[in-house]
Amino acid sequence: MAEVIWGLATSHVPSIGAAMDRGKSDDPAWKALFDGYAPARAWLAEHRPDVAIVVYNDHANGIDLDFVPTFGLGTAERYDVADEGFGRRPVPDVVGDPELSFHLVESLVDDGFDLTIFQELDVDHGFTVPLSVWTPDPGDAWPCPVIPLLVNVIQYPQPTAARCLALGQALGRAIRSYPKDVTVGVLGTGGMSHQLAGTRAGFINPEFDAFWMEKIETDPAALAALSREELIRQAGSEGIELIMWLIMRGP
Amino acid sequence: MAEVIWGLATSHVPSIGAAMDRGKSDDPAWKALFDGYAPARAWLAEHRPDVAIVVYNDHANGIDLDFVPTFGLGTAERYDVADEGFGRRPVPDVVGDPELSFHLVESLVDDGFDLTIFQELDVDHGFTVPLSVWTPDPGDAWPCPVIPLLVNVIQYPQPTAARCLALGQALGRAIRSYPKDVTVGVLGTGGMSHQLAGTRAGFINPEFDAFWMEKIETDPAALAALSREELIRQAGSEGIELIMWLIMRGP
Amino acid sequence: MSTGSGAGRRDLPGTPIFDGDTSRRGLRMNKLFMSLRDAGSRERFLADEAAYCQEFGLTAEQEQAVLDRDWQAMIDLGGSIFYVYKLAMMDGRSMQYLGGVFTGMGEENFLAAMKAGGRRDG
Amino acid sequence: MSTGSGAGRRDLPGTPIFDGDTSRRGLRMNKLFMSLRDAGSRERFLADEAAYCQEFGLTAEQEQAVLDRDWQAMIDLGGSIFYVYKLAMMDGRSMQYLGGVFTGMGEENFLAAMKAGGRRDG
Ligand SMILES: [Fe+3]
Ligand SMILES: [Fe+3]
Repeated sequence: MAEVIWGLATSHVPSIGAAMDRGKSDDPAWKALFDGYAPARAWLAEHRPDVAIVVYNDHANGIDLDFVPTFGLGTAERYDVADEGFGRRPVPDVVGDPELSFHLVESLVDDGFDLTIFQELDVDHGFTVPLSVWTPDPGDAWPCPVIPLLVNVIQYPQPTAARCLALGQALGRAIRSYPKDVTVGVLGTGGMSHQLAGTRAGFINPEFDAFWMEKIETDPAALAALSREELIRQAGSEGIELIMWLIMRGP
Repeated sequence: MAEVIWGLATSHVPSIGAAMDRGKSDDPAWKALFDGYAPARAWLAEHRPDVAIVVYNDHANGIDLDFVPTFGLGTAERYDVADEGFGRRPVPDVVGDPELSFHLVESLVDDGFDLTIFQELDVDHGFTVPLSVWTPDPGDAWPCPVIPLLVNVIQYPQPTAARCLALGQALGRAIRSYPKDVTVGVLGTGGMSHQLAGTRAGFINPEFDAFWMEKIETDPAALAALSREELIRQAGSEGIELIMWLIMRGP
Repeated sequence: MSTGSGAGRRDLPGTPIFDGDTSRRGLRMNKLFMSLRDAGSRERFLADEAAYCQEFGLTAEQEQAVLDRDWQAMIDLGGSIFYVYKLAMMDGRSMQYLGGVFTGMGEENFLAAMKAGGRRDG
Repeated sequence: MSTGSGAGRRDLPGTPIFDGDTSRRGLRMNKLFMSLRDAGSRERFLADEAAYCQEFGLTAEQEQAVLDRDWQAMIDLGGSIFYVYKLAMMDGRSMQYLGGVFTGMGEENFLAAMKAGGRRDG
């Protein structure tokens, strides 16, 4: 039986990846951030899973707007790192785990989740930045195979927070019903409060972020009860991507 | 408030459309079929809705297998008729109803259905044959705007029959919560028992078809209880597309 | 029937199951078949079938199956019947012809069986 | 804020909502922006911006917004910020620059506000 050994969440802002790629982690502007990551990185280095799932969203790199899937799951053997318009990040392409993907698809579809299966997918900073946060120096390969779970957070209506938590719980059941004895890590990604456009651009809500950080640990159901409008009001139009943490938190 | 005024289901085998396009409806090989449709057509001509929803599946014409959405909903102003490889059918392109589409998406996503939104979509015989069955001589335009609801029936795992009925029920709620006073017709499509490949190709199960025809009217929950394997065993590997009738039956 | 399909994992004799695994194996080949909807592509394919197969990245086995019009092998190697049918259509073959191949009955007997109300199990 | 966005339908002041309606209006323009990930496309775009806009089927208003680098108009006319940003990147503009435009503060003040911990409501 497979087992979930950790769930973690982090912002995926592209500049974190760019800072690492340019060796600026120790620059004054960046040091505090990377120092903050240090304890988690040390702990993660001791707890390498056999396979990881990254819950993320694409930003106009892997898919366009012809179709907008609420939830997508990759089933490929590998996922190439996308060139987002300024050259691709100097990080390894991603090795997938199709066998676990097929199991997850079957289990989740049987459980009433209407996934879109991706047989081909290029992954962008939403996916690679969390991997870099976890593994600063991957060398030729990431520490283990990784499966992408895509979430629509950019086109309204996004899935509800409640639906995301329910998907996470079903994901936990799906993983635990996998017949192989493997360990699984789940990464939730997405920034905390932020907004990019409108007169409210630059909006940050530290009180809400602190509330979210506490509740994601102690009471995720309280977060799942927030409406889409409330999330946008409290966390900004892009901060709504926090709903992806609830999928990570489900298992 | 919008209102569902009918739900209907029919096979969408491409030869029905071809027979009509070639004026063969009165040929001995086809007459029985079209005579069978006559009462429904007469009734439908008296009950034209303001907008229709066609629940169907694509057959390698509108989408390919790079991604496989469990449920898709179109939000376009128009949907072109696909050229499936032998020239496009001489029938009108389809006018959509984006406003109702947006309402349905919001309502269904809030209700926990993980739709994939299609902003562009060419529709194939799975969509146009049911329209032709309904309206043999559309002239320049189909009788009303039509919204496509796409279902994955060709790649295993298909959505469960229970999930399809639940989607249909949610679709009914979504339609009834639309603030405009419009009438809606829902067409479910897909053949009854049939199988195209394997040593069991040509399989037909008249007993199961009769059972299905009775229960779709009197007891759809009994059909929703059938497993994917049971449906394939009883109706053949392509007959599983009957699950689309359950979405039509839900409202 | 086909050992290559997902059928073996389920108790569905004679019934190829186009599952995730099968779809992955057949992805490039199914893309090739879908491309044949377009007249220009059909022309290019017919002008040099092997080159066209290589352009789409088919495996050697898949390419051979396509060149040989080995319909059963195409299904076994990950073809979806709806996609494989695009190639058959281009060749002027009907679904009933394919049924004759898959069942081993031949087109004529298959058609006769269908006209008589279809085939039954067992 | 923008009357063109879905924001008006919800009580979210200063916050454009990229909803289905907005996405439909912006579809062609967002496709153009996404194409700029590719160096060859950026070259073609820069060689004749108007022709490139027409190739993608932009409306006259959208074309004008792109030619004028009217970032606010692009958002109002259906642009998704993640897509619009592809054009900004090509121009060597940062997200903070765009923030300066959208807020009317200018890049410098916007950056300063972000370094001070971000902006607040009201
Ligand atoms: Fe993001
Ligand atoms: Fe069909």
